[in-house]
Amino acid sequence: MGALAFPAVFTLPFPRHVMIMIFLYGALATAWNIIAGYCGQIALGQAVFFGIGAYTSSLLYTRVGLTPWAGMIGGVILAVLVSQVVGYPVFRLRGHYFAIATIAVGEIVQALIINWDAIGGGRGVFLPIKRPDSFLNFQFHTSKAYYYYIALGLLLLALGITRWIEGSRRGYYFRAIREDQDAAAALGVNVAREKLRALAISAGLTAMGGSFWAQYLLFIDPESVFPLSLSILICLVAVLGGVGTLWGPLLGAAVLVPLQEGTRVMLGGTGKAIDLLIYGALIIVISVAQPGGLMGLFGVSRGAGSAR
Amino acid sequence: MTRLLEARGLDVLLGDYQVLWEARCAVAAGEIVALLGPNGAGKSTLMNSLSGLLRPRAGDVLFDGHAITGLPAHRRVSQGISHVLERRRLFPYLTVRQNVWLGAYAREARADRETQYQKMIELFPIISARANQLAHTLSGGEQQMVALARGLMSRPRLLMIDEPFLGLAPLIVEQLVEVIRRVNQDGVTILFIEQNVERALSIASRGYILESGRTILDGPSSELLHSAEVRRIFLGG
Amino acid sequence: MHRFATSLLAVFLVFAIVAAAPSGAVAQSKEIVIGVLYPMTGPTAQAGVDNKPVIEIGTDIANGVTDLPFPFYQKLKGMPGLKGAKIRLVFADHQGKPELGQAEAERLITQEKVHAIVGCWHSGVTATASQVAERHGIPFLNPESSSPGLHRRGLKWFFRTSPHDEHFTQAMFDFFRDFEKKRGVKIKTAGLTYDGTLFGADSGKIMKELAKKSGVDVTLDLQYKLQSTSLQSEVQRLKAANPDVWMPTSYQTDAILFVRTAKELDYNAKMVMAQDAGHISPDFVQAVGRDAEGTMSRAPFNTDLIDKRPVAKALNALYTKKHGKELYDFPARSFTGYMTLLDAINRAGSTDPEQIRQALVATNIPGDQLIMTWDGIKFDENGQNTHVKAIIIQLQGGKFYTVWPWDSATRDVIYPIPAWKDRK
Amino acid sequence: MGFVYALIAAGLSLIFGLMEIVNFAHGEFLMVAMYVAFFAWALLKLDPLVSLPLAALLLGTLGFTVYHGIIRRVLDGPMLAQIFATFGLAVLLRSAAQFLFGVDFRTVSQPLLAGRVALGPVFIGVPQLAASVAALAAFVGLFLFLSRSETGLALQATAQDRHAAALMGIDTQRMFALGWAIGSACVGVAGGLLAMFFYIFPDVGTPFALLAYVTVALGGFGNVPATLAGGVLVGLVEAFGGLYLTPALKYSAVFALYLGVVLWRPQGLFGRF
Amino acid sequence: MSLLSVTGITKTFGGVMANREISFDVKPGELVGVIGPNGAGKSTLFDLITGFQRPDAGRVTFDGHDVTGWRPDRISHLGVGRTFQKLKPFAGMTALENVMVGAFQKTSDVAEARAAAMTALEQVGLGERAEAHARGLSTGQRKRLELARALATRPRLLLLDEVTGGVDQATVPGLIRLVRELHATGLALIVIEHNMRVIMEISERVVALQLGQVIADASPAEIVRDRRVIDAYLGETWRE
Repeated sequence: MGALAFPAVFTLPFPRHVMIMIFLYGALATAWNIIAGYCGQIALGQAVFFGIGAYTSSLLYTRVGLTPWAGMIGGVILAVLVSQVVGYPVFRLRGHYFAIATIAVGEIVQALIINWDAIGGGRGVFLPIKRPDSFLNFQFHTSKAYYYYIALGLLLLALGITRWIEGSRRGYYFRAIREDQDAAAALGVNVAREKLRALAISAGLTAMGGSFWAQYLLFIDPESVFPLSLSILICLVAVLGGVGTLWGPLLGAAVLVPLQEGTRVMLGGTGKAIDLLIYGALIIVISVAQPGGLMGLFGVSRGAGSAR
Repeated sequence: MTRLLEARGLDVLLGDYQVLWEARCAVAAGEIVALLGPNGAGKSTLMNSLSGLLRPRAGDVLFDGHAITGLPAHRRVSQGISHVLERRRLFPYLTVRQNVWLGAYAREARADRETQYQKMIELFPIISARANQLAHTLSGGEQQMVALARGLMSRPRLLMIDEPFLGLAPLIVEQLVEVIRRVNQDGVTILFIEQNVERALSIASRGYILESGRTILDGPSSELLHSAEVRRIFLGG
Repeated sequence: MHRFATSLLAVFLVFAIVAAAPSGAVAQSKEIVIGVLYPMTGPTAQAGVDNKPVIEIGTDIANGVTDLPFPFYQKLKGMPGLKGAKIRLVFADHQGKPELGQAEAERLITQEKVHAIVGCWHSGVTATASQVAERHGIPFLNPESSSPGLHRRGLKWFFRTSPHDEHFTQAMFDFFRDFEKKRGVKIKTAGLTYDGTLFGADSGKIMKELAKKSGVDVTLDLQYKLQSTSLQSEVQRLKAANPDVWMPTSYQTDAILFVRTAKELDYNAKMVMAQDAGHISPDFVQAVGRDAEGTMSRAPFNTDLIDKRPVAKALNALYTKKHGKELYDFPARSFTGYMTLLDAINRAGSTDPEQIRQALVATNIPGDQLIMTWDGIKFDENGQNTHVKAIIIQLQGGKFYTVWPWDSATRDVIYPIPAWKDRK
Repeated sequence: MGFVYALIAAGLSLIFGLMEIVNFAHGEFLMVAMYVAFFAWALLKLDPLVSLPLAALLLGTLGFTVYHGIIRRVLDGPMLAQIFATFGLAVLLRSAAQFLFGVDFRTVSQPLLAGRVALGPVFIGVPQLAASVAALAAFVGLFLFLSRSETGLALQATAQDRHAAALMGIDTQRMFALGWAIGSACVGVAGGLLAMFFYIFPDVGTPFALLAYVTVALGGFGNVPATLAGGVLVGLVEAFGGLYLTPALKYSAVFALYLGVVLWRPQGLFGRF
Repeated sequence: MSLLSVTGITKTFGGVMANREISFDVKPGELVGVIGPNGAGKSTLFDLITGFQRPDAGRVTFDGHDVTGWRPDRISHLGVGRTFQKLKPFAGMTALENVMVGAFQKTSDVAEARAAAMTALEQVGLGERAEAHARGLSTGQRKRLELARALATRPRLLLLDEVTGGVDQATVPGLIRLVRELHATGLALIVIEHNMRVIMEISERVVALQLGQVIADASPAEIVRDRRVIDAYLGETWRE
């Protein structure tokens, strides 16, 4: 496995950082793929779960002293709970009404967090640096390799869950719902319940990504972990690679993250936004030329067309 | 008898699915012709290919001797083909008057718009009675009349009507039949789709019968009316 | 699938090779490499775009290309401590995003092999980027972020030359007290407006704490959303509460909209005391300068001091020539921080991080050599400059003038601010 | 503000009604319009109010170009590809603006109209009032165009039944392009009006676009007159939310209103499907 | 004891009465045909029985349970399967996967579901196309696919909406044979069909609808002689 050996070959932190970002965004997009790609529900509020994950583990760590690993699990639980409470009414909507409703939920949650003084409000949370490196504290300052492997683990977990879903009854139900809700219901699929389950899985994985992020950056605030732009970026990564396929979201991350980092590194210091100019143009070109996502280039096509 | 419209060898796909196989039909100027066949036989698909809403994968459509196979729908209107879709398909949130008025949107038809509109009011008094009502508030029969008027506004040479009597009460059906005859007498050739065999053949002079995407039978109404084959197709036994 | 996996691996590898290669030449001992990390794109890109030229001027001074004829700067000419080593700058863009700040800091340190980092303007980005520097043991000089929490994280490698919001806010209340004495007016109630960012929320919090200490009653406490599409209701509420002083904390966007809305809704604040940022940016002054007449702000620097301070005047000439703009608060702070770093490197006589750090700790720059009105630069154990001094400035006739402390003042305070109907 | 929101949203609604595409670059169109107004003022000394036709024209051209250059090519693609394409366009326009105009905040100072009027205890700024009136007028104009003119009727017809419209002799492709042009022109007018009192910079469109999506969905996608109601409602909730809640939550109030409405009526207030 | 009993159900869409006080029963193992011209309300009737629409009035009882207003999936679990007039294949999934969705109602084991689905596919004669994507199948094959999907849920009552509509002439006899075979296994069926020949051939009883009302409920032999039915379909001269 090339991915495992990568840190040994590339000892510089920056390529490792890019790989970590690829893994993280790959995992987030894979999580989104479960609800959107397989289950066909185009939710644009993933940042809510990401933020919940980040805040739960961070607050449990700074206030209670709980290891971020346990906090991560706490975040997953909370995110799943929130996903069920929010999902239940919102899943009644279809199409653009649904997508906009998820955006609305995301914006409301972000505003509430900003105004919630007890958890720092707009000031966010600083996580204290603890030395030496400790697995328990989820902090590694001497080498990025640890973060690398944790992110890789997260990605593999997301891919594994997706793989498992693909191969189980659940996956068949999800895809049936994406293709035709009525036909699925006629075959005895409890559409509302399955959608909630898909969202729960997606939310849980996304929350883990949030906890990882908080430990990686050691600083979180509502602007950086709850923004709409994150929800949209997650969606873009998956769509770019190809939704409804196991590897598509990862491929999207593997292309988009280096592209973003690369153009910024090479052109970003000019203050002229040339990097974003190229980035925007590329997105348009890809969506016109390869509307089913880059996976189409490999002859793998999944019915993105039916995810309407 | 000159052939106003002729279609031959039409293979038509809807999405990935083939619906017509070498379908054909021909209409002479001045005729009333019925397209018959059970549900799903491909009647509407055939008509949509004639009006240009669908592009056949193979085959030709000729109008007045010219090939129009590749022409988009809006250009065929200018040539004199009018098509009233199944279930009327009025613009639901436009008024009756606006609906009818739009029937003469094509450049060629605009000059005579006012006179043609007056003619339509004569033919369908309902139009002036309901002129400012939104189309979706009309009853089925009223909608069908407005749809016919809209279709006639472009002063077509060929009027194609998809299931004009669908879901209508017998009294309304009779009125409509009367109108269709009058329109025909005014020189408009008519092709229509109908499920009720006898009703269809009592209006039409000839009929085509489609089954499972193929034209399997055609002939004068009197012949078809007593055909055992027709009975087999529609009633079984 | 196999073909796919192979291709994916290929993409990774090609990328990794590209990313691993340092973009510049390999660092030589004769070169001092400094990473400059600012927002160059995004909503606050102006800060980075305006700071870049002043950093370049500072570099030119040290590299002997440009002359600033004052002892402190002469001393740095040609970096004698390192026997004429040349300074090379590496600029990076963080777009105002903490995660990019972290990534770029990491890249600067490990790939560009910078010996020190200057940045990042946004407090949130400074927070993450400085942690990276801490991990790698690279000096991080922060010339401008004002979030008070930043220097309290127990970082060894973090140095801040600028005052932070507590200093600044304290100055406001000190001013109120002085002003009450001087003019015999009462400033008893305050109305606060601030946005939900780290900067806004911090400022709001400190203002409330200090108001309590100083016996000022906060009668209106409004947090609003960054980049609001309308601020009508906010201004209506200010108008209804009508506090003795309105104390806004805003970025440029909302600051501009606040003034315009206040004008439209005829809100006549008697006194406006802003927390820097948006309210003193050139955009703000250019856009609504006349309408914002009488707006006061805390600041570490003001353009009218340029004429009072020869150092500032000389630098301003260079800056205007290079960038076509007058020197103002952001580049002034950026320059001060940057030169402090260069001074430390020069004294360290080495690019070794630990030696630079020790030199920074020992920094003691006298106030008269600065373009700022501070008492000088000297760091405490947290890396915070203790010799800072904030000034209070006021917009008069479309320009900011220093009005406090009284001894630095170039103009007298306008109070109360004339009502809209009485203007012009 | 409600009327301005409504006008911004009207363009979005029109485009959606025609071809069920949500233009995620709508906010950037608004930004471009504001720059048009600004440069007309800065270079030609034209007040935004005077340069409105110019803004409308240029934006209309932009919309037309975007339709033919991009949208037509993804029209038959999956919904996600459409979102993706317009999102890319948003990034492109925003960064192009920064590339060309820089990041400075621009404002049109000393507009033709200034001051305020008192309506009882409430003051309204004259520019805002003028913007509202002009937005309302533009809206009425749009409405009249759609319901009275031949082309407007053809547009409506295309939106309501694309196939039936084609059978009237209406070139639906042309109508789509026209829809983009007109929808964008609406944003052009709205941008020109906003420029009278709002600051201008490359990222200015985003918060407005977000409100526009909510406005459109609130009224019901594709129903242009209902967008007006949606816009006014959003404006009111924003204003009263700001007055009686903490202002930080006033947009949350708008979003909550949207959620409440669509959960009660999944097709929006006046949705037609 | 009837398996399904429909009592006085009425459904109105925007002023149009699609179903008007429809009542009829289906006994276990019975095969009932439903006929009527386009727009007579046949598909609405199916939607009301299977829970896709909620009746304005009236009751639907299946196997002793009052299922009026139940969700479709619950009704499916009780043993009511259906196909749709407007075909609703899971286009992006293979034929086998389509049918497995149905089979999962009785098992959560993938291998078991696959086996059951394969059996159902073979039953409808689609065994060879198991791995083909549903969007690549012909209309007739998709009809069979929907049938197999419904069969895989092991229903006790199967509602077939237009079995032969739009299907290649050549495949009609095969479909008829299939329906007969299913009936022979003891399954109760309600079949909407336009092809009168087919309906007469297979039905034990025929319910005729017109304009939302039941106009006849009798044996096929009686139906072809029913004046109102002939009027509705062929016209008066066909009366014998």
